[in-house]
Amino acid sequence: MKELYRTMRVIRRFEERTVDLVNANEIAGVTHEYVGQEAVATGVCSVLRRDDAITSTHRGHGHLIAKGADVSRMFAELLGRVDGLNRARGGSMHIADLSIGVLGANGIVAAGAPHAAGAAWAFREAGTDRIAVTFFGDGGINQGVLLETFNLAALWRLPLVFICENNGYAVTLSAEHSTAGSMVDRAASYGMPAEAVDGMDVEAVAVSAGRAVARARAGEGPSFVECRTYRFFGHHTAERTMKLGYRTDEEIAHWRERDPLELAGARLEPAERAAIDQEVEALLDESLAFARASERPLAEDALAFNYAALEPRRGVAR
Amino acid sequence: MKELYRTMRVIRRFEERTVDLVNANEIAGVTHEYVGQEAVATGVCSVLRRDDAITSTHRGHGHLIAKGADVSRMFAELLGRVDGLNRARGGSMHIADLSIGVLGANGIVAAGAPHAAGAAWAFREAGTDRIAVTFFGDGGINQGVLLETFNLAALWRLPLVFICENNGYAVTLSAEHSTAGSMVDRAASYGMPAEAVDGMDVEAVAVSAGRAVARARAGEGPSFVECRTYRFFGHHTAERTMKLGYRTDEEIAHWRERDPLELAGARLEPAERAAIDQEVEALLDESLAFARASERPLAEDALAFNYAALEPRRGVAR
Amino acid sequence: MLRYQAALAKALRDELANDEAVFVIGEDVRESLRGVSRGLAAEFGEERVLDTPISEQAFTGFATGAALVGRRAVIEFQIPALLFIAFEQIVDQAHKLRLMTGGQASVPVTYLVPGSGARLGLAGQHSDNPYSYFVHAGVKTVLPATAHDAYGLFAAAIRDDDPVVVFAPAAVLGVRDEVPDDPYVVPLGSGRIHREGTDVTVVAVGHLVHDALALAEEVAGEISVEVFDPRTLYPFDWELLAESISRTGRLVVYDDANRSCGFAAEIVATAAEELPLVAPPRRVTRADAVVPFAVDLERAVLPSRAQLATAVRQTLREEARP
Amino acid sequence: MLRYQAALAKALRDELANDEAVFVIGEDVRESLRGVSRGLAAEFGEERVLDTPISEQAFTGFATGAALVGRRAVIEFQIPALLFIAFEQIVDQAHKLRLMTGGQASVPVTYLVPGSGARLGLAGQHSDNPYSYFVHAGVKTVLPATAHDAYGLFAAAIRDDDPVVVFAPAAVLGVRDEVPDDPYVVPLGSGRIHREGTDVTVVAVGHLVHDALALAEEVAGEISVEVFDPRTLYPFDWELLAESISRTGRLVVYDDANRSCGFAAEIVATAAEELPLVAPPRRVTRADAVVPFAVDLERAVLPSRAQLATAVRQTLREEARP
Ligand SMILES: Cc1ncc(C[n+]2csc(CCOP(=O)(O)OP(=O)(O)O)c2C)c(N)n1
Ligand SMILES: Cc1ncc(C[n+]2csc(CCOP(=O)(O)OP(=O)(O)O)c2C)c(N)n1
Ligand SMILES: [Mg+2]
Ligand SMILES: [Mg+2]
Repeated sequence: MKELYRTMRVIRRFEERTVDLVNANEIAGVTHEYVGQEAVATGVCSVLRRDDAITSTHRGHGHLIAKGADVSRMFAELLGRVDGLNRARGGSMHIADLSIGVLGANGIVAAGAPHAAGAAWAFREAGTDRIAVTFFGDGGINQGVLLETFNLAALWRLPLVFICENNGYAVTLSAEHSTAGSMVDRAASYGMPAEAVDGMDVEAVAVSAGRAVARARAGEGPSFVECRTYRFFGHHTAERTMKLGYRTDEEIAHWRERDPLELAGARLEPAERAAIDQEVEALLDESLAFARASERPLAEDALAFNYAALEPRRGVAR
Repeated sequence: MKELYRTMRVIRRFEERTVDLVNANEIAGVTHEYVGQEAVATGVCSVLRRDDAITSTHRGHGHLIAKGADVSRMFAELLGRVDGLNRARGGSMHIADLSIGVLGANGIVAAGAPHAAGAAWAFREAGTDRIAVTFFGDGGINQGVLLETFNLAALWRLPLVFICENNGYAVTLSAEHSTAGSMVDRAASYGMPAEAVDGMDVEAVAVSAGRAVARARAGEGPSFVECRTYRFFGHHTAERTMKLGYRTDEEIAHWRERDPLELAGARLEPAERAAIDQEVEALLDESLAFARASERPLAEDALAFNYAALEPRRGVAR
Repeated sequence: MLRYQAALAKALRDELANDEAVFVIGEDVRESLRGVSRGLAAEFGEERVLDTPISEQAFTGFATGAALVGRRAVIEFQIPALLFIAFEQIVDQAHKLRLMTGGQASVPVTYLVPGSGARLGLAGQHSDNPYSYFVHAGVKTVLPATAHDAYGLFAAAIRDDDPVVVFAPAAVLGVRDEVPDDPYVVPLGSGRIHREGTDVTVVAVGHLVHDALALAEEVAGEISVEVFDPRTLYPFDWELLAESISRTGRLVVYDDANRSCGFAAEIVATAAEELPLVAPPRRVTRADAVVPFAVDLERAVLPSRAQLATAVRQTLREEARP
Repeated sequence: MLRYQAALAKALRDELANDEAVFVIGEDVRESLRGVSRGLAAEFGEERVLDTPISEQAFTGFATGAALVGRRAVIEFQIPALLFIAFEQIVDQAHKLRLMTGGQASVPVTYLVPGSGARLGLAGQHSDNPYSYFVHAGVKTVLPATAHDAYGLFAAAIRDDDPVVVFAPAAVLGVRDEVPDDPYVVPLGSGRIHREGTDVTVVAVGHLVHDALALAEEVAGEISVEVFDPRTLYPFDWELLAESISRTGRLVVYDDANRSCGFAAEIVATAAEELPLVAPPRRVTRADAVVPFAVDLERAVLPSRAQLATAVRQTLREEARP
């Protein structure tokens, strides 16, 4: 529990600091905050091994932290520095760490699902018991590529777990207005175990995900878990200026009462909790300092990493 | 019943003659025979009105005939003549007759499904009770675009009927090896009525489809019908030379015992049936003669019909 | 004076008012993140402004089907990459249906991409300028550079009976211009000379039109630059370009799309084949590279005014090859 | 002597034997309609030859995922149009992952399209030659013209650590050539001069290489035609073309893809910018048109040897413009 709380706390504070950095123009572009959904990434990744793989989304910071990514290098990535996980080439939407099995965040909804399926298959064919998890949102469940992947995974009994983070909205469209039938039924119709779980309760998530992971590891095929959760802030950092009216203050307040950090924090001794909070703050201070000290990449290297090798490289005179 | 048998007989003999024409090189390219599946198109279209819309597939001749297309102009299309339904621009895979609501055959599996959904929506918004039907195969049920269309149709309660022609195979891959779970469950999970029916029995198909069409027309939303059927010949006319081993002779013989024309023909008086057969032969003789007498299009018109209007048309000196 | 984005919004509103067949479909179009469809659901009814699930293939095909039976669809794609997901439904279905049905089918669908190109920090999957793919397919493709043209070309696209892709570059969404109150169209296929010149024709695309104008001003004492804005990439206004080149004899194309087989390649190729150039033409384009996240890296792969200046000077120094 | 198709099959077999990481995935690849993977499931096991449902987006992404964790995938696409469905997964995912991850990801996937282009009577959706889209995206793109090169380039593509699209034109699948028994590769990015000449360089693509050679033979008494086969469209062998043009000074590109923003546009554009041409270059390409069904109509939109002859003669009559 301490470990789970600690991870959630790192995610929460990482995101809050990230928003500050975006607002201060230290981070370019936009980021999609994970605040409110910490229990999902944390619960799921708590039952994974380092050598298992995940695919993440546009809202990916939480997944990376929970899978064990180095937050110093995450900050460095967001700040566009050479020590970033992606050497400043990816930024928030593409942040990845293949060394710990994070095959990629993704700017395209649900596009990572088949990658996880392919990795899961490769793990099994190699004779290992490694498994893969793919994260996606309630919006993602209406993407063709995901639905096709349900079929491939079930047909080939892949060691794969589908985690749907149902935070109620795809940008402004509510899950109700986007999804016919129930998500659990939809997944179950492919013949895989499917269930919904309270996505604000990290332990509940860990239990559900744990069952799914155990099945996958035992060669019993894929499973689907819908985690019911909520994002406390806008779709992305730019939404603040947009004044959109798709959610009521009451609804937000209602979900904030079930803040996953408060639910988990209440299960700790106050002193224990305070100590963790303090330790996390120190970690983030240090990480951010590391990131800020890291160099910016050189413009002359802008073409690096496009290819493993490309011969001949360019036009005649270029 | 006479009418149903007659339509099936037209389809059967149209297809048999078409194969001869392909083998004689009078028809270019390949065609996908509908032989064995006649009861599906016939049963479904028998409960449609002329002003309802359908989208068809690569295996589309039967759908067109059942929807009421002029077989003379169909033959003319396949022979590449100006009196063809598509003025010789489409051929077998794109044959269409918008005047009777055939929005298109399609060379791409399941790609017509969202077209039918859009048409169904437009019909409803116009305040009419016209409906749309989309045909697709067992292979099509694993295409993302179709699964997305299930969701749109159910979500928006479109007056749309999904007809899955499960003939057991997508080219060489059996439905068993392509589709996890049951097709009916998959469709039903979107919250629409879904059922399977004997696709060799034209009356059974008409009853199931009739229920679905009535629901759509009454504003009760989409339905799904899986028609269990079989194609008696290869995937397309070119398969004959390929010697593929994916089906056994026993399996083919087993299904041939349930030939939809024999099942329906047995319900007619022998004399009645013979008269229909004779009449159909005469119709096809005449139609083919019409088609053969039609002119070939002029090469100088090759660029016509690409655009409603395109100004300026081409490069400076061209 | 209207902002470009507001001009798009006005065109959409006017066309919805003008023709009951017109409807809008896309993700979040009721709330309207980009403002192009803001308020339209309230004004015209939710049945003419459809928020869809994240199902690009299906909703793109849905627009085709509605168009086949008499409606006129406007699809808003939230980001350019969504065109890749709907690619088959656009280039292989909507675009081909008229020919394949021998002229029976009409597919009046407009695909609006409000926010194409790079915007500092949006990285690999949100920075594409994918218009050249549609030019290659032969799909009508529009890329207005000013608010005035944005209004007129968007309206023309909606009224056109064929599929038309309209790209609104991210970098010009805020630019203001005079936009008449009364409805008007800018016909598809007509280019525009923003500034006349005698030494060299610069064909600049989208937001780069403004950049080319700035350069023309900068070098005015030294070089007389004609700034040519195609406005419609397909069909392209060859006549107008031929006239321009007959005056200047020199050509530089300034284009923020990938270089290989890009729009600039087409202009330079046709010019080399058919127009009376007195010196080799030049392209200033994006590198053939994925756009990296860090802003210095991003800038390095995008075409720049400095590169344009170099190319212009270079072409002026050169003569036709012997 | 092996047929082109058999050379592809041999390359696939040799690479499966050579490297356990290699696997094949696609529709009907076990029965193998095109013969490229016939017998391989029996030889190497079904777990290395995967028949998939009709789910192009998912199985293309599946290959990416397997590649990310160490496998090497070969995808067979039954028809070229399937690339449109998988477009996002290829140009926006597989292709971009290396850059977006800052070099962490390696995506060795080969996309084989055995039967690209028109084949009399396959009509609008089965006759595309969509390679220029991939060149624009910057994806490595290969188009062998002979059985020898088909073997060597397909093998090189499979061994390459990046995504590579291999187009096998329908019109050459049956053409025979000497193919050595022992494994070899033809390196990506190297062109080939099939016939030397001094008057004009014809860059011919895919099956048109054979057509260009036939024309060169026909006109040999009159004109000395050099026939240049790029073999790899991206990256292109500019060095070799520069050499060729330095000898001939004249260029005609003969390409069976849509004209606008097509591969021929890129060659002509770069040549016009950078190579010492003594006369305007020419393109002979497909029209920007959907391929119609009737064979006379189809022929009318495809590039022809007669058009090539005209273009060659035309370029010889012309001088560099004043
Ligand atoms: C395929 C695709 N369509 C649309 C978008 C634009 N977009 C980015 S995030 C998003 C909403 C995603 O909703 P959901 O899957 O529920 O994830 P959440 O943002 O709620 O975490 C949309 C529409 C995209 N990136 N990819
Ligand atoms: C999206 C797509 N993938 C693959 C193909 C190649 N192909 C043509 S028909 C076919 C099989 C279709 O099977 P099914 O949907 O069951 O229809 P059937 O042929 O049995 O009538 C395939 C794979 C295609 N045309 N479109
Ligand atoms: Mg969501
Ligand atoms: Mg089938």
